[in-house]
Amino acid sequence: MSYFLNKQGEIIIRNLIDTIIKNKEYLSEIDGAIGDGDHGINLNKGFTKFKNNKFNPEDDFSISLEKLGSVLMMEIGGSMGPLYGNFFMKMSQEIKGKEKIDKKTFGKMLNEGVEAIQILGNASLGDKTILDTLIPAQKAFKEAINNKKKFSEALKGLKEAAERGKNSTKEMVAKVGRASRLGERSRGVLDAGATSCNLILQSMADSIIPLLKEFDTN
Amino acid sequence: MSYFLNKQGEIIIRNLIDTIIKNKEYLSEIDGAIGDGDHGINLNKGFTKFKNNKFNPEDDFSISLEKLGSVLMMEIGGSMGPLYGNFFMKMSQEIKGKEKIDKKTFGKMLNEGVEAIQILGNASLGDKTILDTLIPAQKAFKEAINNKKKFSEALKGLKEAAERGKNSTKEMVAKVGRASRLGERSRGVLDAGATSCNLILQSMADSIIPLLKEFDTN
Amino acid sequence: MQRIINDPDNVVEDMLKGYVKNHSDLVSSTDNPRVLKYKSAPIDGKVGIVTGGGSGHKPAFIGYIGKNMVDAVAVGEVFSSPTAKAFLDAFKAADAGKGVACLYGNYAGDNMNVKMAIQMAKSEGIEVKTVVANDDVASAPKTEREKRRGVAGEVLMWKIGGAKAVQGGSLDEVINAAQKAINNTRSIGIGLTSCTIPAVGKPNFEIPEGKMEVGIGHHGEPGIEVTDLKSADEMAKLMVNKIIADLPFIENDEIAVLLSGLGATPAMELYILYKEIPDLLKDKGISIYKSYIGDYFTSLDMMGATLTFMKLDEELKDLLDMRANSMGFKEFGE
Amino acid sequence: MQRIINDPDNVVEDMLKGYVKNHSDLVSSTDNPRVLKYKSAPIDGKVGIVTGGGSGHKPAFIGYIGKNMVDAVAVGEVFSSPTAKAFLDAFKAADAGKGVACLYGNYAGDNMNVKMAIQMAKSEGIEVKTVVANDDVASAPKTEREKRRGVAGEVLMWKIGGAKAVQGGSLDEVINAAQKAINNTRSIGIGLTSCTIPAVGKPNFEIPEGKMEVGIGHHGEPGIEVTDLKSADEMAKLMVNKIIADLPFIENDEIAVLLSGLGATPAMELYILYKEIPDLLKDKGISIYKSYIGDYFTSLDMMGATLTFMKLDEELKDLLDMRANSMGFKEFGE
Ligand SMILES: Nc1ncnc2c1ncn2[C@@H]1O[C@H](COP(=O)(O)OP(=O)(O)O)[C@@H](O)[C@H]1O
Ligand SMILES: Nc1ncnc2c1ncn2[C@@H]1O[C@H](COP(=O)(O)OP(=O)(O)O)[C@@H](O)[C@H]1O
Ligand SMILES: [Mg+2]
Ligand SMILES: [Mg+2]
Ligand SMILES: [Mg+2]
Ligand SMILES: [Mg+2]
Repeated sequence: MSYFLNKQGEIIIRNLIDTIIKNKEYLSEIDGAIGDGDHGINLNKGFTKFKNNKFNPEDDFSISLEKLGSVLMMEIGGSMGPLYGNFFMKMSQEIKGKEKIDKKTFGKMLNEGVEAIQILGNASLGDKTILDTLIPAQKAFKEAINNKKKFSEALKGLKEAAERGKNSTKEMVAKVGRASRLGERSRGVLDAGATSCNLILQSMADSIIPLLKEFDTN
Repeated sequence: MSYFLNKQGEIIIRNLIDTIIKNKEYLSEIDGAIGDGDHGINLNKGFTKFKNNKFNPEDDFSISLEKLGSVLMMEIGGSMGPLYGNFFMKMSQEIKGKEKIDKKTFGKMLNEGVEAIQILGNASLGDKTILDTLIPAQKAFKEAINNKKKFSEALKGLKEAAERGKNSTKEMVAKVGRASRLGERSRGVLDAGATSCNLILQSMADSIIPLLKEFDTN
Repeated sequence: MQRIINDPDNVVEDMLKGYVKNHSDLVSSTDNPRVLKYKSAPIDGKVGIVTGGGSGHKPAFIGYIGKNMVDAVAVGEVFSSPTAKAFLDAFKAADAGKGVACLYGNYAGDNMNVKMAIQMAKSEGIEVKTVVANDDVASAPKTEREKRRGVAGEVLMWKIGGAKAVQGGSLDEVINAAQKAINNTRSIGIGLTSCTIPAVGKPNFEIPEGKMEVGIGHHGEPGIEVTDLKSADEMAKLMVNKIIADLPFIENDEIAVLLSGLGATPAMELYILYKEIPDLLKDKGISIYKSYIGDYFTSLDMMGATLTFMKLDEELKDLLDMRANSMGFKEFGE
Repeated sequence: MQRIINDPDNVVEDMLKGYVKNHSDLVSSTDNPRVLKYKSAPIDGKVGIVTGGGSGHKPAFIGYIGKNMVDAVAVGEVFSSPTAKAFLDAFKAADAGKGVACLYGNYAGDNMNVKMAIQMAKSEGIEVKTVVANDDVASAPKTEREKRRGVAGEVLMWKIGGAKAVQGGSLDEVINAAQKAINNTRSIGIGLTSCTIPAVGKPNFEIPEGKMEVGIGHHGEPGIEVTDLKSADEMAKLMVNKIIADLPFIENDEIAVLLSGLGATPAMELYILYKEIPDLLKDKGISIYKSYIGDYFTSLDMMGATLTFMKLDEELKDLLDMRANSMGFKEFGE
């Protein structure tokens, strides 16, 4: 059974921070097409605040996720603050105090995170939001482990589904958030939140997969 | 010595009213180029009010001029109300109670009217205002009678000078009123007030000249 | 973008600095730069009144901090909800031990951040209850009132809630009064132009010249329809009819009227829009107890207006009569 | 032109109707549809305070009718002086036998119509004296102060004159106080956009995108210069420097500050503009006794602001402290 260790969180978190900071402009550009062009700025503000004031390389994955979530939730405001904030905090709670994180645990983390966003944001699949990346990714991961796929395989499935999910938002009409103002005119461009969510999931999976090798007995 | 009678005022006033009403659109159009496009509307409002509420065909020239001036002065507001209002009222005062109006008297009427506008409006020749029609017309009339020209000849001189004066505003830069905002850009179009003033003087002269014939012994 | 700003990313900070400097007789800053409070808050024995929301709606929200109105406000970025921490700190600034009434609008971000803040306040022993304004009839059908946005009716909710608190009402009594106020309140907006978030630098959306958007939201949320620009009298009629049909307001009702500009509307035009409203109401047997006209709840530099009616009973009249002193709501005493 | 109006030629009538309907607690109409008066005017034993001017400057002029301010106002067409008759009728509406102080701006049409009206009032036995506001430093050099226009400083002139009259001042005392107020007052405006007279339907003039006009007048009268659009802080500095150099305001002066939007300026931006002003003054040793921020004197839908300083002495402070209640100037009592 593969797993990675809670105490290996540093590298996952570092990569995640780098990903957001690196894509700040790109995400804002996407948001600019049908939103107000600040999605990258908003996320960058939160992740940078976390990096500079709260991030401790000694912290395990759970504690870092909790701190990250708390900074986003408390200090970013808007909708993204509480949505991503809750997402990370709820994922953290699932692994609090655990030594090892296996595919079943990771699946639960995902479930908790997705549920938090759904409860808080009240959006549905197809509304052109982060959920259009998140729900297919979560589903793909779940199916993979139901089909007894290895952790790393399941993560690859998640990656593919997230990418597909993100791309699917291009043809959607926005139903919630700022872009819903545009109705039909919101069609034809990617959703900014779905794009950032895909980046987050890709980065996490890419960080975790190499960690799994070390313990892979399957 | 030619003259016309104070009691012959009706026809002069009627023609004056008709002239303003007929030229309402034209005057507003000129004002629109460098002003706010209401000069014709403003004058039309005043002359129509006078026509409907105050004009009595029995009134002599002096009384009609006073009533017209008073309506303009009291009820039109802006700058044109008091300027044209005073103009007509001061002209009226000069002939109050007089039976005959000869060229000397008419010259005094003009002087009084022009002076009233100058005192009240504080503008000078060349400022692109009604004075650029009025002052040359007044001067031409004065010179003509100084040169012993007949009343009708003097009125013809006034007409020519008024027309020339009006046209001279085309190349002027506005110094007072709304159009002064434009500076150099006010050059190249006629001044609305100078145009209405020309119409007023032309109408008056054209009405008076045929009246003079009847009494012309010169 | 012809605007009076410094760094477009700092408009909220800059505005708050200017605001505190000018209104030091009314407000003070707090440890949280995104929270302002009434200088006398927390007031012993009084339920605290808190609100908050995105910036760009001046006088809302900080303009209602003051005597007999709001005790503390959480301030967000332009058109973006304040943080949960700002709401939490506003609760703390307002709480005198009698609990806090958080009276706010029904926007996704605000709902989430208030929810988080309340959880945290609870763990710190502060009791917070909420009323969520949903007066905008254009934002959802009547059968889904819980989805409707809060617009200028919030101002009347704050006034009523604030007055009830000053009268010594318990937290539940304050909440009930504010809830009654908003239950009795309906609004509708008409937008004639878009508005520009300074940090974005281009108009948020578009309304073509010669058109107007009926039912537009305070951030440009889509309305019911885009029609040809109507005369002021026709706009008044349209707005009155949409509002009174919804509650519905009926014969013999007494109401408060609030007509607010959206930011770039000359005051002259608000009075022109108001002209027909008393007569339209009279025709339906509805009488105006009080009317307020001005910029009460705006959307940056949007051109347009919102109309709000609140149906009054004796309690609401009594509460409405309590004079308030804030930047947005100033009432002269004898 | 995206505006809330009916017939563009009737905006003034329509506005007045709406105004009277909403402010019936403060104003009444008179026999002259272009004259509004304070509902309690004429007030026994008090000098009457009258002003007037073109429309489109709301709250000016009718917005200052009320308790302890203006008794009657002559109302003109948009950006056009009221008639002499309107001024005359306003004098009549305000006169309680103690004479009338006509406190107005220095515009050609107003000067002429007031002059005519005073002549007529005299023949009816009403004594009228005038103070002509000339606070706009940008409108003529200091050596020709008599040519300068009156702008937002007029509001402070009305407040001071109104207070003096309520204190029981004689006509000469009221005139002296108002004259002192305006002698001590300096203003400057910055325009960022043009404005559109509804009946004209196109912008009155043009300010190119990215530019601003320093010293612009209330009707778009040309300013001192058109420069690149500056930051709010730089605008504040420029305005403060122009004003204080003119009187000049000097160390240890105590002043009142009035920062007014020009009609389409979001309130947020007025506070941003204000932010640096107290510090700039402090640097010169000048202290702020009171500051007022809002739409006090506007120019239809123009974007921009005017800044006004009034140097205070004990008399002016005392008069400024008298609370007024009007639409434009509302002060809360305890
Ligand atoms: N209720 C919601 N549930 C999930 N995602 C949402 C919701 N509302 C908005 N979003 C996401 O938020 C993104 C915009 O985020 P951001 O630009 O940071 O905030 P804002 O819209 O306030 O400027 C959208 O692209 C969308 O994916
Ligand atoms: N001080 C003045 N003296 C003489 N004529 C003037 C003066 N000011 C303005 N005018 C005249 O007034 C005319 C404009 O009149 P009108 O359009 O009726 O008024 P407004 O400018 O108020 O719209 C100008 O064309 C000019 O001839
Ligand atoms: Mg945003
Ligand atoms: Mg955004
Ligand atoms: Mg005009
Ligand atoms: Mg004109």
